[in-house]
Amino acid sequence: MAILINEETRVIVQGATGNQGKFHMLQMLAYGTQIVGGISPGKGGMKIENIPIYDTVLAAKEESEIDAACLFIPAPFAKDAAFEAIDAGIKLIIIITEHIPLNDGIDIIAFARQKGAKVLGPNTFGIVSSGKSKIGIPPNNFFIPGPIGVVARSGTLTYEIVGNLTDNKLGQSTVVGLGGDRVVGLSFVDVLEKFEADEDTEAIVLVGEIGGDQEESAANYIKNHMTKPVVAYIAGKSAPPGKRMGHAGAIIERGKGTYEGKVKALQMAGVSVANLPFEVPGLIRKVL
Amino acid sequence: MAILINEETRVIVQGATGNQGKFHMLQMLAYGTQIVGGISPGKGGMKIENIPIYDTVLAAKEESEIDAACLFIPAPFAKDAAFEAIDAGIKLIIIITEHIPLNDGIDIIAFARQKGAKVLGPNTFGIVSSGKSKIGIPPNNFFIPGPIGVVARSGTLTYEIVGNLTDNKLGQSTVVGLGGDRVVGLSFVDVLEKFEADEDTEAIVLVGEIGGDQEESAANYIKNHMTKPVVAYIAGKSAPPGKRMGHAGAIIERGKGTYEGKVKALQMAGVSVANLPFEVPGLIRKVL
Amino acid sequence: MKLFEYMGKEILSDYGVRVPRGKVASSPGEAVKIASYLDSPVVIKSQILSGKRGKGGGIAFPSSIVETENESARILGSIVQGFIVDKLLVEEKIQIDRELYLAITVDSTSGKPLILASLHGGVDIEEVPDDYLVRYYIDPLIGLKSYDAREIARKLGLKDNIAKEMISLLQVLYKIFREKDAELLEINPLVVSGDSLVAADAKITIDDEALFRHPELPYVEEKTNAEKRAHDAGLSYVRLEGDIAVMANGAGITMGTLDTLEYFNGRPANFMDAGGGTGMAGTVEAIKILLDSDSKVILINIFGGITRCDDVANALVKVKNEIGIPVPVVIRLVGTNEEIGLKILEDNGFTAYKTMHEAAAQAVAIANR
Amino acid sequence: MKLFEYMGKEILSDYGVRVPRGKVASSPGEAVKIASYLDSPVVIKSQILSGKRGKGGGIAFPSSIVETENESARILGSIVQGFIVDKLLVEEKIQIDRELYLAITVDSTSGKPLILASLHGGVDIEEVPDDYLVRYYIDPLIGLKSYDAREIARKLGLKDNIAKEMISLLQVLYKIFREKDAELLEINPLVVSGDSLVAADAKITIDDEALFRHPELPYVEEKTNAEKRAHDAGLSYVRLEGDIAVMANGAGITMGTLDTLEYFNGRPANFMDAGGGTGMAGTVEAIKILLDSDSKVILINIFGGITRCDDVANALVKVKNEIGIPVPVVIRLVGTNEEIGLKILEDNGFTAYKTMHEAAAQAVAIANR
Repeated sequence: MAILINEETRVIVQGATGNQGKFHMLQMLAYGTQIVGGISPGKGGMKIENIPIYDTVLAAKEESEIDAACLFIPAPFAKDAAFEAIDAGIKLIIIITEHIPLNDGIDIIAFARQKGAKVLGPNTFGIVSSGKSKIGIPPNNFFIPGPIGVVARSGTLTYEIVGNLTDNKLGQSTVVGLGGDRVVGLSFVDVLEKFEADEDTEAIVLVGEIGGDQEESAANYIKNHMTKPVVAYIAGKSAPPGKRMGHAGAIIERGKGTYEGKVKALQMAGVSVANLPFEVPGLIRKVL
Repeated sequence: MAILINEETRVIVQGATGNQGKFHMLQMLAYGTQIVGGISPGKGGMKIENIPIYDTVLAAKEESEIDAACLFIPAPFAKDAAFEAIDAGIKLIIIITEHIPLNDGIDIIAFARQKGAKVLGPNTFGIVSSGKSKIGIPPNNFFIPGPIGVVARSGTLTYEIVGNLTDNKLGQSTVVGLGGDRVVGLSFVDVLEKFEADEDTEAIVLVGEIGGDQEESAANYIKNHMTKPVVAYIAGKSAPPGKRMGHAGAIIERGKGTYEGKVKALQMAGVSVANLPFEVPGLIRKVL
Repeated sequence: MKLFEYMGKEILSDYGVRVPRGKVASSPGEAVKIASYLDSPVVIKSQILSGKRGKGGGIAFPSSIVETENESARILGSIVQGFIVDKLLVEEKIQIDRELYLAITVDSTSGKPLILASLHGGVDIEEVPDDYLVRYYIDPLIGLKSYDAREIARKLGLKDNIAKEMISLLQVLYKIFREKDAELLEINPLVVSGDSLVAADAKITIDDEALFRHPELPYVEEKTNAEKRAHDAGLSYVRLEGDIAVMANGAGITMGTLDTLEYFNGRPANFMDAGGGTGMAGTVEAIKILLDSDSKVILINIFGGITRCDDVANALVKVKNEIGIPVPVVIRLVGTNEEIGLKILEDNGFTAYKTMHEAAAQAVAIANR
Repeated sequence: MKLFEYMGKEILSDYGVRVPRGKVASSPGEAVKIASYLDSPVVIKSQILSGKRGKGGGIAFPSSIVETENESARILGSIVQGFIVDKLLVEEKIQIDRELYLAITVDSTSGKPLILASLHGGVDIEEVPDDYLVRYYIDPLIGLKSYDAREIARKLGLKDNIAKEMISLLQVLYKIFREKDAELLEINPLVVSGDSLVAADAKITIDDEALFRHPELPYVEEKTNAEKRAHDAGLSYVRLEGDIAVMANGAGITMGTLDTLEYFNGRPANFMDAGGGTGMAGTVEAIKILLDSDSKVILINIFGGITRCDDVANALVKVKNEIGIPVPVVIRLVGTNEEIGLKILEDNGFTAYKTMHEAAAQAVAIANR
């Protein structure tokens, strides 16, 4: 088991002939992901290492069922591509693209909700069910199968923590990136719910950051609904208010979304909060 | 029993202080309909015969549950009012208003589908569950309770036929007006399905007219899914092609929606089709 | 409201759709001027609210200025498909590599805008086999997005530049369709001309119910005088070919009344729906319009709901007293305020029937006398 | 991108929102000219990208032309809330019957546009008790309809003409919010002036990511030189106050690196996210920007995923060879092409750490030496 994706998940890559899209599509293929097609308007009919390229999502759908779409579409066109995938009935949309306008982001999320699709991102590294399937951009060699679920807002920090876990022989069931934008699809709560229900997950690492109130909601959920132990790390303790730290969401505004508030809420919910990323494996060992 | 509405259905009237709206709201009240409020922007706080008037649908909802909304809103503003009712979570919308622009009509229907609301109309006379509740404009004294379900596209013709039924002591469980516009909410099939499931309905009268393919779809549904007998009357036998007969939908275009096609389809489905409205009660007697 | 081809093309052009260069002319002189200005071979097209103008002699391809003048003179004032031609569209003759078909309309069954497209244009769309016709539904709350357009272009099998042209064109046409409240927007043929798509014809019908929000549109009067009078009075009137003038209250029951007449071998002279809440004044006007049709008998069929029987009776008496009613009137009058209405009729020498079929049979009997 | 008040008001005015008559001035002379033209008592408002200008002496209410000149001269060139004032907005003083608050923003939790409105405006919205604040969420795919506006006006308790004004205003403001890709549109105070609503202030922030589709908007540069250089190179840079220059690859890990420094009592000089796919050239530029900050030590923390370790090593060597690196560099380098990167570093006299906390501790040790 794993959450959201597994070895049977059929994936299309939108923007499959661009540099990034092509590179990562082949990386996913190498990881073992079931790539059933690439979408690239005007390039329909060509092949990339035996992966058929289609002009439209519906064209791909004529030849295969599709469970998930992974977007490497330049920001100005990402909304159209996301709508295309959602409208075609695809239920999991992973939007790697950064710098999507906020209005486009909220439209995508609203349309996805209307059609019952789940969205990771925008601005996510993707999702990995270790040893089974990877949709997104993390390097292939970081992940080992195991009982730890990881859910995070940002990429490299997650690799850092997953790397620490792997070095300590703590494998991961699924690693989920929610995305760094101010408005994203799935929330910590949505993913925690799935980890709680997943029989292969025994403990969860939550990698949060300053800004917004997702971590606070997660704390509330953990307190009231979770039986599995959760360890957290929150980035941005040292960030001054009013300064946006790279991510559109990572900003302390009007006293909201502070490090202290998040940590306090999590601790009150029984979550062990690591001071530094490298402390995470130790805390996990304690709660397992 | 009855379909769609009964004595417990709580109704608001949108456009309650206009001439038509006020008159028919009081008629409904007199019929026994549970009118919980009228909506009239800017008139919130006043009362009409003890019915409270509200500025907005949400204001009414703060004081009562609402099951259905009946619109007497002038055509240019009807879309906004219908959206308001649908957005407020009301699940049955009865749009009496005529002459609503087609684009507004299709938007209303699409929004209702998205939110899981049912729409009768635009341009419907409404719906009557005899002796229980009336939402719309038919005169109060035409209907008597009984085992006949009636579903129709147009108003006065329905009164004519219901009058004939009543004169022949054939009472009606529910009489439903779908609306005369080119695009309307519920279809014959939607309503037939409910009559088939309604234990108080023993036979159904379908009052159709030329144009569109609703009657053909109904015939198909009757053939494959209905056990109860259906009698039909179709108006417009004498109408020449290309001429719109009052209703926006009542037009034979490009050889489609003809009288002959509809009658043939219905007869193939085992429906008795009356040549003239006054023949309906006799045909019903035969199948009961 | 149907728009003339030249009006439709003006709208298309305003939105950036490619149409042949051209202008409208009301005289042979103007046509010649336009042809000279265009400085290219031209087409002359009669501007009438009907298709199939070619077969009716309403389109010409003059090969010289003299021929332009002669052909214009021939077509102007002539009758094409039953319409008198008073305007011509003179436009450049474009290179035609292929003729496509493209239309946007509303599908009643799904309640959605529907795109119809085919590589086989130029003919009546009814003649195109279903296999060659792409049908694509649009969610009206989302609109036609570029991915929809890409999918339509793909289904048509278009490639490269023509595919790109089609993708842009579809988005613009959908925008026009919605912004102008069109019921139908049809381009047939849509011409592949080199690397471009050109709208060689344009048939746009605007939703009558939405005209109030389009003061920017030209007004095209298609109604007869009687239809116009009826429309202004809130009535719905269609002229037919028989000799029994008919009025009823409601579209369905009016159709039913006509059907009943035909059932008894009568021939209705018109469809007249005197509506739900027409009132006295409207009913008076309705009866006056019926009188103008020179029928042998008038049949009034009222099942009063909103309509009050006394209003109808009073209207009839009023017309009788004001201008007289030279033909027999057969009335069926039941419903709201029935007794009062019947009393008024009786006092003024009219008799009324209880049922629709009795009244219809009587009207037919009088007409066939 | 924050817009100056006068720019915001220009947009509002373009959409038909009522704002006080006025113009922007860059000199006392211009201010006097505008005041004379307005021919009414005026307000002079410093144009800076910050609120609370009143407290900082950035707003004046001159009672004569001479005072207008003097006050303009005083404010221009002065420092208000940390900003040098180089522009004034001179506008008519309007009648103030009541001050409301109105804002549109995006709520991250629900992912929806959010209207905030209060009868208690004029103060910082944080000070308004929750009971006096109306919050109303909008479905972005449907937009703000007039019934939404009616509901907001009702919740505010507005009546009659002011309710009507509010209902129109809300629809226009939402249109602006979406069409201009605003992140925040705040009017505080929104003034009830007789029977009208007047936007007495305007705070509009445009979504940076959407600027590419708004060539019509003025450009307001708010970044420092270093921030601008970083932005142009695709980097994300924020100046902080410490003495340890930091670079990492990814927003989260960069924050984590700063936190780790502070954990060891170090003081980071900046936030520098050298991104995911920045490449050699971007990394070179990042290091150069770090060098310009006069820090005591540079900490580079790379966990290579998309980022290749050899690229980072090569970039460092390139900068060293080109312009020299006068301060110690502490590097942590793991991930993609790690061995190649480490070899390059070794060959050029750098040593690298395996873990982030070791590297951070070492950087702090050097800075605190």
